[in-house]
Amino acid sequence: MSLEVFLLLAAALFSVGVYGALSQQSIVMLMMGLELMLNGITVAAAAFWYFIGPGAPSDQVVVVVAVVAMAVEMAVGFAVTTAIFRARDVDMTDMAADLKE
Amino acid sequence: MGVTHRMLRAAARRPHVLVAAMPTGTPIRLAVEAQLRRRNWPTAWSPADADVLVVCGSVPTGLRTAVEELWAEIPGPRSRTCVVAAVLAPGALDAAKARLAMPNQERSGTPGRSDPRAHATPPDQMAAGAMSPPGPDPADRHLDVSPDQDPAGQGEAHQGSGPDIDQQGPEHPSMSHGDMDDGMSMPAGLAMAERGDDRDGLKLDQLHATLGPLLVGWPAGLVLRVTLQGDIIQSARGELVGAQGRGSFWVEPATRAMYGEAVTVGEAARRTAGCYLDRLGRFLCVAGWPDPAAAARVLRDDVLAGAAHHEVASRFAAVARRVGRSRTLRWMTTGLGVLGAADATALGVTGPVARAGGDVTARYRQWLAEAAEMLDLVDDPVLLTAHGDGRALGYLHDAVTPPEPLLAAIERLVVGAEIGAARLIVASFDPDVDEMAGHPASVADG
Amino acid sequence: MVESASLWAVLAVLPLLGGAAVVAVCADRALAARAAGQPYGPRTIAAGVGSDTARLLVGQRRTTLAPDRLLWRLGLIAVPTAAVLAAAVIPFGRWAVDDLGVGVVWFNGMEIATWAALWAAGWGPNSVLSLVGGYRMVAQGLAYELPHMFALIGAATAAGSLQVGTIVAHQRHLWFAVWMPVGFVVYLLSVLGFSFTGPFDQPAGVDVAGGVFAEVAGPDRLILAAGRWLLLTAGAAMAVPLFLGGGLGPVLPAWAWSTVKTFAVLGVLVGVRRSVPTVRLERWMPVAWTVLIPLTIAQDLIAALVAVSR
Amino acid sequence: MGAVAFWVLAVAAVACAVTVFVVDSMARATFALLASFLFGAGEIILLGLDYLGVVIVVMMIMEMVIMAVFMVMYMMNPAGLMPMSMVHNQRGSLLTAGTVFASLAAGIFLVPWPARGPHRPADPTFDLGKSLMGPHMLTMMLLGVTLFATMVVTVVLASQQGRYDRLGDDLKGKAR
Repeated sequence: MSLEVFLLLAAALFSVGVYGALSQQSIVMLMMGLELMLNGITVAAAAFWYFIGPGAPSDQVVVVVAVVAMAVEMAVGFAVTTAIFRARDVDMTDMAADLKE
Repeated sequence: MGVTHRMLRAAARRPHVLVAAMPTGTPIRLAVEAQLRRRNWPTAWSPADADVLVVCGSVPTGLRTAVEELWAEIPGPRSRTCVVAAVLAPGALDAAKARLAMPNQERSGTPGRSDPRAHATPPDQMAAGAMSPPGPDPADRHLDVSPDQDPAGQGEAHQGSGPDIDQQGPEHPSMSHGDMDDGMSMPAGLAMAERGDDRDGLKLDQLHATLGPLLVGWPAGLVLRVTLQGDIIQSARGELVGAQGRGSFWVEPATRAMYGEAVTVGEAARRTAGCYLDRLGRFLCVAGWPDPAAAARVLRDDVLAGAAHHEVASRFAAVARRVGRSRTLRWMTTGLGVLGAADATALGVTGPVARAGGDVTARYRQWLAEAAEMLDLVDDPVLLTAHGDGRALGYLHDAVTPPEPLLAAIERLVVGAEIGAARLIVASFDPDVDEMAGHPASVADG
Repeated sequence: MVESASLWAVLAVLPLLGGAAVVAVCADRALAARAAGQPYGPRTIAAGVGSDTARLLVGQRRTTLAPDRLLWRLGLIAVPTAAVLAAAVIPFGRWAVDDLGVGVVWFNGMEIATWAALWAAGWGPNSVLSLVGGYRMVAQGLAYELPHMFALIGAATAAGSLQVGTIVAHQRHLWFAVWMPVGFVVYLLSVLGFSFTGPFDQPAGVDVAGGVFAEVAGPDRLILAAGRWLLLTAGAAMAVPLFLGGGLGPVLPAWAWSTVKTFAVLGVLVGVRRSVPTVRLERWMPVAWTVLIPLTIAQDLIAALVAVSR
Repeated sequence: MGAVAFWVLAVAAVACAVTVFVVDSMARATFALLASFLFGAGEIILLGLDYLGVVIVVMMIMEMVIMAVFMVMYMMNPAGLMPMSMVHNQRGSLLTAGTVFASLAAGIFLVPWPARGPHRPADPTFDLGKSLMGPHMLTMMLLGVTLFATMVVTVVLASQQGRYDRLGDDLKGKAR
């Protein structure tokens, strides 16, 4: 185990998340991509804490912030989806964009 | 073989029984329930948990489909029996148990059925048989799966697919004759859901489901077709199936008296008290309170068997106190299914529901009060004749009232209720199909 | 105080937990039989449990149209698994499988796993009643979870540790149940909640023909039913170190005290289960959020003040 | 032992992450995402951060169950019974993701990380708590405020009714 392999794992999770966030039409699926990106960030922060940080808890705080960010992102995401769904009856980003016109 | 055989024997020692109550089968159901209690056989809540299907009473045309579907959903080893008279209950149960212990019984399907494989096909998507799907014919439902295909194989075919009950449009064509090539390919014969307005303005998916006619604690012969969004009922259409116009078991002594037979007040009161206790038992069962429900059933059987007033009065008082004073039960039922006296009159509702004139709480308390009054009369030797005290006769007679107005009230009150609340509302009305006036048996065939 | 036993102790968890669960099942059935006027001697009850187990073992599994078999099975198996994993941090007298530094959070996590498990178990069979049962578990979880967490936090705050062994050690003089009664009661309620038992059995309610149980038969049903009782037992066992001083007590050895207290809590829970009708979630949710949450927060505040002043 | 655990968890985490966007069924996608998080949490526990690992387990199970509920509610075809494609710009996305991964990987191996070597403080949970209540108090407060704001905003966004609608027009009615 070394810092590099942990970061590689984090990068892989992040990249899969990027793919999801870019490719998915459904808002909910898109949020799954975002969550995966944050998952990568938590793993990276934990690895930094273990291998680099001189016992400083800052990296742990980053993990906490990432977890909170996930919760907030999900809550806001669902609220927005609900609002759009009610108003426009769609749950797709493309259609939501079309509605602007 | 030895171990399997012994396990089957051990398993069959205490089979779980699914009781399918038919209209006009009330005395048979009571006999079966008493037998089950004596034998210490548990009752099942759904076909998945059942070993033995006991049909109480002859099956009217309108319920044949539902019974067959229920049977098809029971996993093996299993056996079924139809009890057509109360005295036959012990023998029928014995026979059903004996069949259950036979090795390989479940592999050969039901004795006496022409096509055993029909039972090996996976049951339909609707739960519990109780929720019998509104499709026209149960056989059609199995057309999607060829009988030669075993259940596991069917699962392979849909590997990677998940369920979605929200999307079952029961009216989809593939339900009525498996024409899968019709339009879009519907996986597993399930259609996409329709959508409809809901209370949050979200227009979510709708599901058309059927409550009854064979649910635990459900009034025999009542079918409630509901549109669900989530577990909220958006609309309900009821139907009373299997009426034969013979009159309810619960008012039979009073009816005989009206025809001039010599019937004592005690006999009629006994029957009426039994009616309230039976209702209470089923209501408490639906309310998730099995112990007082069991106590009410024991009491009911004792009262109907002719126990003297002093034998049952204190036990009834204990049950009534426990149920009547339960804060939790009151908390769960207050404000549920409110039918005021004026509304009751407008709908033509009579009997205990009208006298209670309120919510579910008011109704079960009304039963408790009236059951107590009736229990005071059980030893009354005075003859009850049509020429006697007319008021008393009417009173003894109207614990069970014509079910159509009750059904109308149910249809109105369950809208907006969650399934659990709706079950309580239905149990608190408890329409009795047998009191449907002068309906020929053919009405039922819907 | 509490030692982490070596890993072989994992093997002891299931028999111990299972044994206690079987006793609880028997007690429950005896109460039911008594109410129905049936014989309820120990032999009758034990024979009933035995034949019920046999029939589930030889019974066929059930299949439905277009099930999500993977999630269904995973959900069913996850229920007993979560119970056993949760029990890993519970000290039995002086031993626990692993007295984790974050034992309380671990227990909480395993208990929450039952939400996912039951939702999947309800979703799997593609059936109305089952799915309603699964959704009810999620709603129930949302109702009991916050009060439950605050109750756990109360015990952890008072001991200044998330480690179960340390929490026990802090009750040397006075049980937390004595001066944190609100937390204790709320904890017991949430045990009934996460084991979908007793008044909180709507996910498996009779009104939906057994809910998550509606479509499971044979060995699957045995797994789910066993998981339910194991969860109840694990919850009861965890109440002992959290609020009742764990294995602390005079005369008897620690393991005996743990056993006695666990059975006492189990007895109370089974008694409540039999004597209260089902609590419907639409009525329970407002109470849980508007009454229990403030109460437990106030309880935590007191715990914090006590911990700080010490 | 540790290395084996790392690789098993890592492969499982990435495999589940990919599965999220492969399966048709929304329920399975959600549970695959949950599995990915659980394996990620396993890695974090492997690094000695027990508390954070278990907290991620707790949080993610709750989040994903709620997510599953919303998925089923809003998606047209939540069970994936009817195969349909719900992606746009798949090529570009794949390309972007690949580029991101390549550049991150390059960075990981090119950056000369300070080699302090692995270390474990006695009680990382205690460290975290102390820093959140001490030097990082501001972060903690911000998180708190953010969460509170989120609650308010989401309720306002998602709710159709005003605050008093449930009371009816006369403001006297009882909540449903």
